[in-house]
Amino acid sequence: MLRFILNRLGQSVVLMLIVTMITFFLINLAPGGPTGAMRMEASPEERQAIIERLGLDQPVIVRYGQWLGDALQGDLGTSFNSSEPVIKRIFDRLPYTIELTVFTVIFSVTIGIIIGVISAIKRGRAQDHFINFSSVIGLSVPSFWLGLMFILLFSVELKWLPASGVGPRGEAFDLVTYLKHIIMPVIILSMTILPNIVRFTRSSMLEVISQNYIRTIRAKGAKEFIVLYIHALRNALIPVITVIGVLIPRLLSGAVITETIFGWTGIGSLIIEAANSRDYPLVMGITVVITLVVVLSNLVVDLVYSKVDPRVKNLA
Amino acid sequence: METPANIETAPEVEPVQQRKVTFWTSLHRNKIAMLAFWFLIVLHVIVFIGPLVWSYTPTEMTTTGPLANWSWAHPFGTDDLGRDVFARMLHGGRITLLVGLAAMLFSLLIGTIIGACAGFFGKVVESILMRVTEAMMAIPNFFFVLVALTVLGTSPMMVIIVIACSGWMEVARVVYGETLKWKEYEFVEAANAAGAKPLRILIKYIIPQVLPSIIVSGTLMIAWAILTESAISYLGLGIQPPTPTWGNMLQNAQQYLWTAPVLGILPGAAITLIVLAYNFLGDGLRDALDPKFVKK
Amino acid sequence: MKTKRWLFLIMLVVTIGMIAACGSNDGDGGEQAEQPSGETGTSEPTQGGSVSIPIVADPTFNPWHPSAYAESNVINRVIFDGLTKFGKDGLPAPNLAENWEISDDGLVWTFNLRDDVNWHDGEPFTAEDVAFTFNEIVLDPDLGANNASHFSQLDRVEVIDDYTVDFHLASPVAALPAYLSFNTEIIPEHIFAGEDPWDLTSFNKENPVGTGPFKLKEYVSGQRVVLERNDDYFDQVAYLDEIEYKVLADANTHVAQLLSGELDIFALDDTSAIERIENADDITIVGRETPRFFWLILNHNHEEFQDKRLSQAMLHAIDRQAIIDTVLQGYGTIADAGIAPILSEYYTTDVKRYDFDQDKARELLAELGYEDSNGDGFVEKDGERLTITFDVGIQGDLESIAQMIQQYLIQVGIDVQLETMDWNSMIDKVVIQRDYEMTLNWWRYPADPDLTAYMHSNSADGNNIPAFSNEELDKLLEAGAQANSVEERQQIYLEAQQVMAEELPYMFLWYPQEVQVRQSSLQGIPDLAFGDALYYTNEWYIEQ
Amino acid sequence: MLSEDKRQQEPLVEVKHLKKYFEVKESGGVKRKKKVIKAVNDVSLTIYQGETLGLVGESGCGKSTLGRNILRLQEPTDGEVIFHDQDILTYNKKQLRQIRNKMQIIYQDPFGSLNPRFTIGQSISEMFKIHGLYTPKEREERTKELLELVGLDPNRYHSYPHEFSGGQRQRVGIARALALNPEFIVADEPVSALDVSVQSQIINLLMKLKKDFGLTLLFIAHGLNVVRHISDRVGVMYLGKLVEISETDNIFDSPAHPYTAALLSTVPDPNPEKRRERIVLEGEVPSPASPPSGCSFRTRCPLATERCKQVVPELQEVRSGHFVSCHYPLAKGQTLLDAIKEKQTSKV
Amino acid sequence: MAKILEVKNLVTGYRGKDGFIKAVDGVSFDIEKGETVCIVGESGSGKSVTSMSIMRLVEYENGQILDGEIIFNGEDLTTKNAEQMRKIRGSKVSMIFQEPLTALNPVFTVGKQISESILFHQKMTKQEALIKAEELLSLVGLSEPKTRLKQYPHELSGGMRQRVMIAMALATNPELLIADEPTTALDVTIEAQILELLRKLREQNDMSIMLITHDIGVAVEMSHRIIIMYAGKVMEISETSDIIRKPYHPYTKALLESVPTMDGERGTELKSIKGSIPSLNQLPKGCRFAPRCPLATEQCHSQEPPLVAKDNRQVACWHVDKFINQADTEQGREGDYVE
Repeated sequence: MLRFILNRLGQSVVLMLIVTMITFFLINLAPGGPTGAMRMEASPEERQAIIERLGLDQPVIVRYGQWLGDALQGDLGTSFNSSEPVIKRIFDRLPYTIELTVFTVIFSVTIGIIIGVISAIKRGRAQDHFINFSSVIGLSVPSFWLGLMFILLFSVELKWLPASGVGPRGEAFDLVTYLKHIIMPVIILSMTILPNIVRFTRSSMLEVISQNYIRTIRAKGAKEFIVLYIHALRNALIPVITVIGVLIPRLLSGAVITETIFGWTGIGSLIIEAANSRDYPLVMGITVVITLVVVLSNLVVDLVYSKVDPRVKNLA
Repeated sequence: METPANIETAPEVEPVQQRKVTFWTSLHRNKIAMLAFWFLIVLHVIVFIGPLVWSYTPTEMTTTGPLANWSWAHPFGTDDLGRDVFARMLHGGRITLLVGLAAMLFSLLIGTIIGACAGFFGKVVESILMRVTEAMMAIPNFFFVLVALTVLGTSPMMVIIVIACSGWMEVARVVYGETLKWKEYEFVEAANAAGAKPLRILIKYIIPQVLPSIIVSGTLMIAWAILTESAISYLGLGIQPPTPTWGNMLQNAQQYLWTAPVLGILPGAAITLIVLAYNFLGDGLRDALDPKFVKK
Repeated sequence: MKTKRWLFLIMLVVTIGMIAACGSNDGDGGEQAEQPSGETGTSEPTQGGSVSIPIVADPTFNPWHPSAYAESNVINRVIFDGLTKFGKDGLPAPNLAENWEISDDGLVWTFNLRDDVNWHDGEPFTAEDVAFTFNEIVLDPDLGANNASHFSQLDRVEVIDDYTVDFHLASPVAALPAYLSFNTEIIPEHIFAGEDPWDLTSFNKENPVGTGPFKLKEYVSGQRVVLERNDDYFDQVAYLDEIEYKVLADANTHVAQLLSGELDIFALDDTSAIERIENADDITIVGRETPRFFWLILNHNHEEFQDKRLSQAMLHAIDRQAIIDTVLQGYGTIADAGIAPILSEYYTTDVKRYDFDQDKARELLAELGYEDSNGDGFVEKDGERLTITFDVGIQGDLESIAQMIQQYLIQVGIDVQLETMDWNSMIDKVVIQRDYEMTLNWWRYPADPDLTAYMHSNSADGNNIPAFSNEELDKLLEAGAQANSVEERQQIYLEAQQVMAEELPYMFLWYPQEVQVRQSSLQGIPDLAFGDALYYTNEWYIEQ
Repeated sequence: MLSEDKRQQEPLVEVKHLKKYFEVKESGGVKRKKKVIKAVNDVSLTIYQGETLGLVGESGCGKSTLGRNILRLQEPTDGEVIFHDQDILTYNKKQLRQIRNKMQIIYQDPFGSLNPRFTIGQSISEMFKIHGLYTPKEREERTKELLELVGLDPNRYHSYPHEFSGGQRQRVGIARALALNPEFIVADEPVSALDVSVQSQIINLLMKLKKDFGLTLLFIAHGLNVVRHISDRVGVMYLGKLVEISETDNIFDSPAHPYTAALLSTVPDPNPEKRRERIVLEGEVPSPASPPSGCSFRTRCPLATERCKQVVPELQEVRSGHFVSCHYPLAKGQTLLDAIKEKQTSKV
Repeated sequence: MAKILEVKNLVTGYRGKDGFIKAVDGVSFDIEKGETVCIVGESGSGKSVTSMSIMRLVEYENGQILDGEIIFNGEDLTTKNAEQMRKIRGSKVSMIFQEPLTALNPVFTVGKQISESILFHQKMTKQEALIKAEELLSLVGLSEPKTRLKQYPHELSGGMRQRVMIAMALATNPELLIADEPTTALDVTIEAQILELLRKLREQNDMSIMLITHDIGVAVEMSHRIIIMYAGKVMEISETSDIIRKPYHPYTKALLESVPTMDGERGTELKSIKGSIPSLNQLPKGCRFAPRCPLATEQCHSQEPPLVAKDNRQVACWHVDKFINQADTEQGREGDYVE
């Protein structure tokens, strides 16, 4: 088990190295500079002072070396924009994104599986067609557009839900208010993965239903309920787990938009700020952390998978 | 007794019905996919011919003034700067579709080459290419697009390249998987046994088998590229005005959601419809190719 | 739109008439553009309540920090104090400095400081703090502090006694008190001494110590900043319990939350939603003058753009009023020179004006030799089309304005190629590289008519982005900076404005008004732009 | 008699100590442990000019792998394959391509062995194209001749594989293998996927072509009856090893290896008159990833002793032309049942 | 002997795009208590569909019994509702399938799957069911049954899996065991083991076996009677010994002769049947074997021969008499030679 995890993490290091190289050279070779040095009124001397202060007068390759050296020691540098450690800035925001995505995953997986199973069982009937059609629509509607419409309807017209923000935290935390804040972002973010889960569950279920062992179970005289919900579903859900792993990067992509629409101050809105203000250390830091999140969540998915599917050798 | 020759020349009782139902007949049976197909044809014709016919240009400020309502002269009214929305929809559609098509073609090209080479040549080539693919997949593509466009600028060409560069991995994986699968087929080995060179095997034996999957990926890619373009436009990072695209029209319109909702509804609906059509077509093609297709 | 403007004017007249007649306000929301709601509120100010203000990003609690932008300014000017502040009459008013005097040669300014000011941590405020702020931070070239360029003529600040400082200048700067009121807050020496002022995150990001009417209570990155009343404030203690700044990046959200009552006051950047807000019951919209002007420039480093007639032709070609009406919803005044109406002492319309007259524009172009000889709709000279690349950064309304300008210029035959780019790239290309032909932007400046930084030929590698050079204007600007009395300066700047309008260092477009929106229950707001009203948060209160 | 003749025949292919090891990653993908599977484990055999050598064994015994490695369609791990006095394992890729026309392969799966996007004409004439033979017109003519030769209507030149039945497709596969006039053909279970009623057609065709063209055939199959029918000599494989090889009649009438004997006894035969004494082997074939020590068959062998556990038996000639790798080969005429009884009595 | 199963004029179809495709078209036969009956046929002959129809499993796979009766122990299964049928399946009639890997649920242990099939039909605790399962596993000859119970199908070899399948089928002492090509996917040596096991179990448990196979050799070794099917029709039903000695149908004969035997002359041309098996949606008119039959006449091409009794067997051929006579006089001549 431990060896497997270490092994996977080892592979991830290589992967992360490629990712950081791509990102670092991409952002550093582009025109423009950190916003601090890019104020319109700043004099050339002021600009120079800031550039030197930030060490941007050195060649890119040297800076990458330095960055990598620091990063390997766990130091992701200091944000240009706020002079705070990048780690702090990210961890200020990351919980919100995790909160949002975890809720979304829970919501999408539960709802998605239920709908997908219904669709598969009612194959070819009206319910199935409706679900199929809806999920393609779900895939096709731009989520930002839908988000705006939601705000327009539920916040502006009906005034049921707050248009944005994460709601009060700490002492002022209040569950009802919190749920009111999170419900629209979760639904909108779900639109980016829910249709996939529905479609995948459906096809997985259909695939399983056509398997020989389902015939065997029927031949043994099992009730149809047991056939579908004990035997078929159990098998059908195994591939769904891997799909969740695949969908995580997509979910994080969707989070950028969702967080922007709903003022959900997570990592998604931070990357926009970081990219816009050319906060190189912050961009790099977010890239590293996000990639790590993806890698780790895939690892978790694999571990879960190996627990659920006996065909995968149990991790000793 | 019959001679061997006339036994075999005598018509066989049957040619085994091996999925003789081809691609097109199967697609034809899928009503939604066909509807989507024709809708797309019509839409593309309108969008590519329309601007040649329609009298207004998308950037000129008409004398009608801003935010005018529906009229014969301006079937969709005018926008905040008094420009003809119909003309903008036509031109915007053209750009949007071009971006979608070009990004799709470009990412298919990258994805196919990388996937096919990794799958076919194996070994070091495979390791390197698939590691890069995995690395790219681990970056949520929107993060990549966002950072890349922020720093590289937003000319249409750049938008196309960046979208393509962020989306080829899925294609590469599909092609890689398919290549691995087909590589094991005996007809490929037979070609090898006949002494065919690797490149010939790849191009004549493997790529043609993978092509249907590529086509399916292609249709779904367009849908994805259009959505991505409009999403980055929503964040103000897409193709910039004055060039209209449905995405930046929508972005511009969100300020007017309350006062002139039609400005937002039109491009939003257009994007949704076209993405929907491409998705339905892609699904149809996929089902036509393999009724038991499970992935995605 | 036309009718709307008429309605607006009628309303304005009626409202002013009513105020004049009864001296009271019926509290009707909507378009009470110049209605001085603050002073004439019907109720007495009461203690308590909280106000919500949107900011678009996380702030830095240090006014000099290179990363402190607009979102920080609106907080810092509440937490901290400058020597002066923006007066309700538009002139610099006393703040930490009770009064000031200038030496005859104009090179030494003496400020007498209040002796009853304590920092939020209880330490007394003294002249050392002032000297430290300027000598160690503003004047340190390695730090690149914000707005340091305003003090390029400052040699040093000398402590005379605990409550007196002298500012020693290299050359006279009449605008010094105005500069000192513009994001120039004093920070505590007892905390910063010996520290790297930019890396001191315990102050800059966590626990700022100021002298202002409110002090920091809570800061949650990406969420909000909550300030609480400073009961030890040297001036009148504030009525409000708290001011909450919400971090909300999206302008649409600001509007939505304003409408839902979650936000109380801010300056509306995006005027397109104004109609919607007008329809709401409890929201007041007011237009406020600000020391800002929008401009279009041609790069004077390019020889073909140096002839003023080209600029004049362009100004004639552009229907500025139409743009104001369309994009700014009418909240703006056509600009003739750089000095905005808010500087009422100096503002004048008695200069050369450029009406929307495209025939005139074509004439001027023809004078320059640009004529449409091949009938393609574009003008040529020596067979070469007049093609101008138009670089615009993406910010606020600039894109929309640029698109309209492009269309107007195309109408007179100038082939304008609009290139929009993100702000950062624009700064790099236009401001740093000076690699542009035409661009569009605005200046916001301290409340003083001294525009040396923007137009003087000495500033050509600074904020004189068009690289304009005119000896006459240079001389006038120098004289204005050295003149000591308002009367003297009025005369000089009148003349300067005439030169500006004639020579067009910038193609002046308009002076935008700030569209201030707020809940009608919020009272005590002085008739100032939102940013300036923040100097008076101690006077704000919620009507019960 | 027959064996004497064979002896004097020219060897066409000589396989010496051929080994093919696969490294396999454990399935499941989570815990990757590499295992070495010895699919072909030190096999030596000779194929004489003009003969049909049958190769039998249960699934996973390495017979197909052996066939492919002889043709170098897979790269053998070790060993020699002498073809026309040259070790083709030392050939570079170009040389290899050039001798491809002399050695060909026929596949089991008539569905998978034809490019679904080529017409059958293209599939066959592709062979000429690859070697740059003939003009396009000649190619078509030659292809049509080949189609006729294998009993297909040449007019179906432009038909696609899916338009044919399994048997017909197998004929196309045979035509393709014949196109370049090979000397040596590996037929890898060519009839296993076919229905019985079609199977015999293909067997007949193969026998006829072999005779007409003087081909040398390595016929791989698991159907013992088919192998017996078509082969001149037969080799038996078990777990990557060649355990017995001899003339067909020797193998079938008096098998020397206990495995062969047991195998033969269990074949269901519709001929009720010749019911043999059935010996059902116990257990299953061990995984080639962890073969037993000593003789690989010992775990299931009714005759196995301690010696079998310790010593790997070598392939040795027990009778003229009859090679067996067993410590206790059956004598001529001795049945396995006899041997078992003998063993039991000797123990007692 | 009493008849345990009687199939009368069974017609089963699968839904195609233009209505039903009849995979089994008017099949009648019976099985007696304690008897092993083999259905032999090539692909597409309808032998599997017949078994699936008896189990009424076709309905779950896009098929339907269109006509006929399936009388099991005197009750017509075609009239049973789903719940009644469920109670019969796996308790009185059990079935084992061809691919033992895919026929077992990969995510449940062997123990769970066997005990489950007991619990579907008998009231007992899970513990008791597991004990019973263990007994069953040793009954089918699996070593270490206790360990096996906790294993998953993929951890077993092909032969072991098939034994598990058999154990599962035997869980409730069925009266009839339907084995659908139980050894096709297995190697010869394992096939022999499984066949041996089936034989043993039939004797021990006194059940009837309906064995479906394409290998006539297996059929001969295992069965009392053989049913020869071709393209959805029964061609011939006969005692095994009779059919081997003397087939009454040209197809049976051809089938027997096209297989090389273990003791025949080697290297000779095999007798073979020309052409190939018709697909179900392109069936010839008349006798389905007619296009490949050397005896076919005009009548064969136009009219379908009924299955008629003849000398203690049943044959569907217009020319039985002629065929028998011919066969008597000269062995093999009428066989059709291809190349």
